[in-house]
Amino acid sequence: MATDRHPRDASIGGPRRDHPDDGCIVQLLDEDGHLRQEGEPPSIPEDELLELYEGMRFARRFDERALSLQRQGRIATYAPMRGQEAAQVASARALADDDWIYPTYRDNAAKIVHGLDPADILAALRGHQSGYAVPDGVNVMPEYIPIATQIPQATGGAWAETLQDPERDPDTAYLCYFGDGATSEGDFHEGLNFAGVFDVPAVFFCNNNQWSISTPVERQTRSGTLAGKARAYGLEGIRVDGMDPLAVYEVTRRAVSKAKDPAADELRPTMIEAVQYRYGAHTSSDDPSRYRDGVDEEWADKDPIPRLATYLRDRELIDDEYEADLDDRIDAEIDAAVDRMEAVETDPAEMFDHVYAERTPELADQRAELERLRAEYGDEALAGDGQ
Amino acid sequence: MATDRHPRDASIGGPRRDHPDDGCIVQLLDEDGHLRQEGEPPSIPEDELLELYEGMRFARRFDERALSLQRQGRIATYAPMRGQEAAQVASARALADDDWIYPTYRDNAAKIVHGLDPADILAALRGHQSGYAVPDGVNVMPEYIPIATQIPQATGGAWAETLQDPERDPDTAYLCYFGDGATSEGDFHEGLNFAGVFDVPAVFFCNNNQWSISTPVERQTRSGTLAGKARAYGLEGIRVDGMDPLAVYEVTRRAVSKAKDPAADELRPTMIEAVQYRYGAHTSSDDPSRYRDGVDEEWADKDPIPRLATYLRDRELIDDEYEADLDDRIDAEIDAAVDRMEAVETDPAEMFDHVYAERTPELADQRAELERLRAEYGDEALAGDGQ
Amino acid sequence: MSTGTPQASRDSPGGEDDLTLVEAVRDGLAAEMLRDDSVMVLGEDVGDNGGVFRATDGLLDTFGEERVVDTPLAESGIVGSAIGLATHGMRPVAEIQFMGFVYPAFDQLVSHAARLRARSQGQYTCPMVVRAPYGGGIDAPEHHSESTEAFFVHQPGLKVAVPSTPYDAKGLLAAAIRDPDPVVFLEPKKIYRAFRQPVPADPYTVDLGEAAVRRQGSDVSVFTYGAMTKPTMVAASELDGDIDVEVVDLRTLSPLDRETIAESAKKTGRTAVVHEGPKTAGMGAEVVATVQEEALVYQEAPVERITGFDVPFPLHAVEDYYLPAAVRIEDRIRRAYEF
Amino acid sequence: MSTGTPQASRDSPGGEDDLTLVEAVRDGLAAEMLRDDSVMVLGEDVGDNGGVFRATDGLLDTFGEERVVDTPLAESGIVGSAIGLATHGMRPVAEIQFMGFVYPAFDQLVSHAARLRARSQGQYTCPMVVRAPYGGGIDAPEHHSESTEAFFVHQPGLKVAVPSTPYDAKGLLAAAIRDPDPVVFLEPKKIYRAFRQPVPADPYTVDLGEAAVRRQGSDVSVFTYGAMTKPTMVAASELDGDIDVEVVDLRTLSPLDRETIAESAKKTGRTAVVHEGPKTAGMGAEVVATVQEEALVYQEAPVERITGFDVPFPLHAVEDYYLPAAVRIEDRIRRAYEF
Ligand SMILES: Cc1ncc(C[n+]2csc(CCOP(=O)(O)OP(=O)(O)O)c2C)c(N)n1
Ligand SMILES: Cc1ncc(C[n+]2csc(CCOP(=O)(O)OP(=O)(O)O)c2C)c(N)n1
Ligand SMILES: [Mg+2]
Ligand SMILES: [Mg+2]
Repeated sequence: MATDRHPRDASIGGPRRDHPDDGCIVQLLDEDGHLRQEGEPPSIPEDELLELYEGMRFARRFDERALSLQRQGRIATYAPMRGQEAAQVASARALADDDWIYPTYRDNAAKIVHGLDPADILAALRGHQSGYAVPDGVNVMPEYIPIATQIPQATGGAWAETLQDPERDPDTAYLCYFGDGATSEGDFHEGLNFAGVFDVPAVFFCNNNQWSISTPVERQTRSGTLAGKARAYGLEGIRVDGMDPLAVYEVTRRAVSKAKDPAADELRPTMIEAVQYRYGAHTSSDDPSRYRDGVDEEWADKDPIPRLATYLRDRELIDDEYEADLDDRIDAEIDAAVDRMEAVETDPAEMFDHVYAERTPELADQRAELERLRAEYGDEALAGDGQ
Repeated sequence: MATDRHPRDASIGGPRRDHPDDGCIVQLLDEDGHLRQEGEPPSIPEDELLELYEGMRFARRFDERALSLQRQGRIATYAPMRGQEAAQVASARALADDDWIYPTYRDNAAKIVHGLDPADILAALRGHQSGYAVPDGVNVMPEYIPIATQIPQATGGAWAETLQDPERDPDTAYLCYFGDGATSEGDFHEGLNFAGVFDVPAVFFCNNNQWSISTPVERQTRSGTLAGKARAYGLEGIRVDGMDPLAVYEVTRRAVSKAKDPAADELRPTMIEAVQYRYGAHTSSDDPSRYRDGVDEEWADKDPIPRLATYLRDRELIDDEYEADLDDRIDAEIDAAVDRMEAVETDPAEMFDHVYAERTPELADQRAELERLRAEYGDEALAGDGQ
Repeated sequence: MSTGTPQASRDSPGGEDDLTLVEAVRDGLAAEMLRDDSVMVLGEDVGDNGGVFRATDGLLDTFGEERVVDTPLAESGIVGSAIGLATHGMRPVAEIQFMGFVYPAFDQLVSHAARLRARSQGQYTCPMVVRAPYGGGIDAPEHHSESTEAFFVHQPGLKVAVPSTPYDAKGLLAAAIRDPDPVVFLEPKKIYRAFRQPVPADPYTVDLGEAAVRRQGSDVSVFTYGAMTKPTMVAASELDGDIDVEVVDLRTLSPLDRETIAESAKKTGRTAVVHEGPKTAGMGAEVVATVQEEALVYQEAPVERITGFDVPFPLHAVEDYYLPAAVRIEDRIRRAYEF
Repeated sequence: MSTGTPQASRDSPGGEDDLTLVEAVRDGLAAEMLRDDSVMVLGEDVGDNGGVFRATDGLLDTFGEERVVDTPLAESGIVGSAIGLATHGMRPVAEIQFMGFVYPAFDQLVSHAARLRARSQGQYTCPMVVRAPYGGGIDAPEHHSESTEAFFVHQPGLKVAVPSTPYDAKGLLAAAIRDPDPVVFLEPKKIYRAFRQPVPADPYTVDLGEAAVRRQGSDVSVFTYGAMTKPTMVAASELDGDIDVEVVDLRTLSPLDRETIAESAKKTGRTAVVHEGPKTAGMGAEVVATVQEEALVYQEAPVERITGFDVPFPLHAVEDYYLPAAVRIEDRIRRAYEF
């Protein structure tokens, strides 16, 4: 793999250094959108490069639209991903369709790339449970909000893969997303430790966006890096410039392929720390001015979208006309998703539908009670503004 | 400090290697009881050497007596420490009286060295809650049975030390014991991470006795060593031959002194992995023949007591007469403790005494109910064999 | 430890200000931190950010980094280290960002905080508070609307308090902080800013373990707490003239004020209990059991349990149907009355 | 997945053997593992050691390391990875060594196992079992005598079963394993080896959600489960001739068999509930609430709650005083009868 491992320079950020190789971070595309080592272009096909670019552009636009839907009261709390598009899109594109992802509330671009309908994401944000009902054939778990809880579950999912046919290498990998803050939770520790012990085909993908709400990663831990924590489980930890889509793509592909078919002396799981920055607020309820002064220029300069745009323009893969057409396509797609979202309705009685496979007598009674109340008093009285 | 760091040889045991310095283990006394580097005697005063020896001899005898009390039905489940005496006694002796220990069910020798009355320990094993009521001035927390839960608490205790007078270095350190199995729990991770972030005067002392009940440490984690896990928190991790009392003593002293007064570039907390072996069963309810074939000779050869005995005999600090006298003193002390234990009684109504500082009306009613039942039916009927 | 330089937490010493519930929480924290240097606040984003609901707003500036501590994202670490702090001289007030995120700390709370006094026969104690916003009704994301107070009420050794007014929020919180035992302090976030009430600037306490009769009535007694107090009061006024409803705000769920419950139940003979948590084995069951143990012979109707349904809290499009609404409460009060 | 080579889990196919409760658990595990290749067992010391109570004895030899897995010492890891296994085609049976050590996994159980079906609207399901020995009475160390089933009963989406006989242990466990939803399966360790009962060698199920009337009676109904069934039966016989006691073994606590409770309560008009967990907000409160909701007009006496006290489980010297003893049960049955 054509990566350029170079000692971390301060501009890449991240906490203080203490392991010998902590300074290494994989970067292919520099901040101006040029390959760090000309003459060694990464082996990514052109159509894939365009997919990466379109995925990131879609993500950024989705984010903007979602924030404005939130301001209009059409969806509730939204966690923006601006600045983090490369990490999400390139990691998800590095997967095969059959691979699984375990996303968080912030990984909407990854979910979309891996097959989720943006309308479903928006519907869930609008409060409709059906938005979490991932369609058949789309290998995405419903997003995880309790921090780090997805990690042992992703380990378990990946483990199931190896148990169902112990004779051969699994052909499905499990990619688990989580943030820098999540690395402090006990579930991170237990999940990665199990992954090592049972050698499961999992990739633990840490979106280190430098912040856990208002808490900078430097206050999260005294570890030299987050990737370094992987060694506590005997696992390979690797740091990548999370705002470099080419590097993220390559590093993730390698990790996924190792998960499915490791060399004799390798364990399957990898932890990837994708170093990046959250340009926006933690969520639409957050006011970052309380704890930071805007976005440092050094991070602003790393914006993944202009970087890949430059790379593609230099190679004449895109031009102004392409960009304008792409804008239109994206807007049309999001408009349609918003329309579909607004058509979604939830019958309140649905809350009794999937508690158990078979409704218990008690739940049947409670459901009947709700239906009686609705019939007797009307929905407005039960759930109107008077509440 | 006169330690001899040498590459791990297979005979020292421990899981596979992956960090550059994982192979290092501190050992002063070799398995024959000779200093590894003659000419460089450790700076441990003679009376301290004798205290170490007597502490270990007491521990071994206490263990034997406790097991026999258990077999006689005079105490309940007992977790023996045979083979682990050096780690417990030498680490506890490395503390000042004001330092705190957070022990587990297995750390009875450490508790005794740090001031707990053996009779209290036995009383608790006999089912009397008063055995957990550590006397004033003895800085020992009641033993922890839920694995690893003491770790964040020890961090908190140590943290309190620094908060009460933020201006100066704390003069009290907190030593937290736990086993190899405990390193897999989330509380280990969260406790050590907090300790690093808040730089608290704590020493995390892992008694790696190779087993967590029937699970060997190799199945607990793929980490190269347990001490290596400390780095995930930016902390120093150090491996010591836990069956070498001199090395344990020196390593612990250094960690304690760093906790109280670190150098400018040091963090206060340390994790010590004391590599040792549990010669006996996990507890008196356990049957190790189900999962292992006796004790390997390599571990049997490391028995800390003959090692220190040789060292002391070589220096003419002890002789046969001393040993015989010591036996008598220990037996007398344990006999007395057993007598005191057998005099302990618990009034059943005491269970209502310390639930809250002030008894709630509901608890007053429940207590009265118990007292009424006792008066009406007698203790035999309520709690006799018919139960 | 000495008491810090006395310095009013607000501008009107001796007077009172109109505060919202969340402002009263903040005010109560500030007041207790001023009174006692050993009181400290720790949790996720409680410092610069002032807490996601601003309940700790400004405390960092006033009391400094040692006493207002942003922690790593780890609830067992927060509660576990708070226990260590509490056993060693501090009075920690730990914030859990939302009640739905207290579960990683469940072990530390039920296995240790709750038992340290008993297991050490009074030698070690655990004077700490765990604060958490709880409950639904604010269009929050999944896992942000939990109301599982029954878990904590079931654990001996813990106390559980739930204010429903700004005045009580400050006073109960002060009592919780001064209490020598661990208290789970649940804040009804739906009414964090719903209304204001005069709150004295000086410190005061509202005793733990005492319910408050919010409305006298002779026909039906309704027991409730927290955010459900409001729709219950609405239901009571709606029924005014028709049914004379007594509303009892339990305020402390553990220890429960059985005496006030019994008195009211004996007086009216008809009772109901309202809470947002799931019905089965919830707080309502304990109230029913209390009523029938203390007042069965006075009971003229079954105790109505008006509660959240036994389903995972749904996403917010239909959360209003999950939560007991005033009309649902009225309906069931009428049923109790007409039984 | 295909079904493994059919091979009897015991020597008497078609017949039956006298088994203890813990042997029946083992037999049930073996039978289900034979029936369905996706059933696997994981937990601490379940392999070579066969579990600290030998409930998984011999399974490793029969089913191999892939299906009988010794895990690292980490309960959230065990339950969390079991959820992942369950959502991806396996039927994991996770052992928690003692109920007192389930709390580190509480978050995974209540936030995820319980809700996966609802949150994904049936798209993902979580067919798993968490087994744990529970309860006091065996002179165990601290934290080894927990009986906090109410925590799990309060959580929608979980089921909770507690056998009191070897026959039920095997049958309920089989039903739990085959159930499409997560089941907390609590084993009364006090009676793990207390008596034997004929248990069919062939697989069978005892349906979840159905109580069993263990003794017919007309004067007082007593509801209980698990290890408390025995002292309750003793109390009933002691009172024989004097008071005619009906004993109902609830067997499944969630979903609760409200119908059987109501029927029995209506028949006798006088009821009691017996369990070892603490009283306040315990399972007893739910039974009281059920009785009074379904049968208040038949009630001639308050439902007696005969339970563990609201104190941390004491060390074993006095545990017999904590646990409801037959004579204490008799005393309160008499009180219900004489009310
Ligand atoms: C167990 C738990 N504790 C607290 C929270 C509240 N919370 C939501 S997001 C967040 C910060 C997460 O930071 P990080 O893991 O870095 O992910 P990011 O939001 O930056 O993507 C917190 C504390 C939660 N959701 N779950
Ligand atoms: C949270 C928790 N889970 C399980 C247990 C049951 N248990 C008691 S001791 C033990 C093994 C502990 O191993 P280790 O940490 O190595 O300590 P050792 O007993 O070897 O000293 C287990 C699993 C427990 N006490 N607490
Ligand atoms: Mg982050
Ligand atoms: Mg061990």
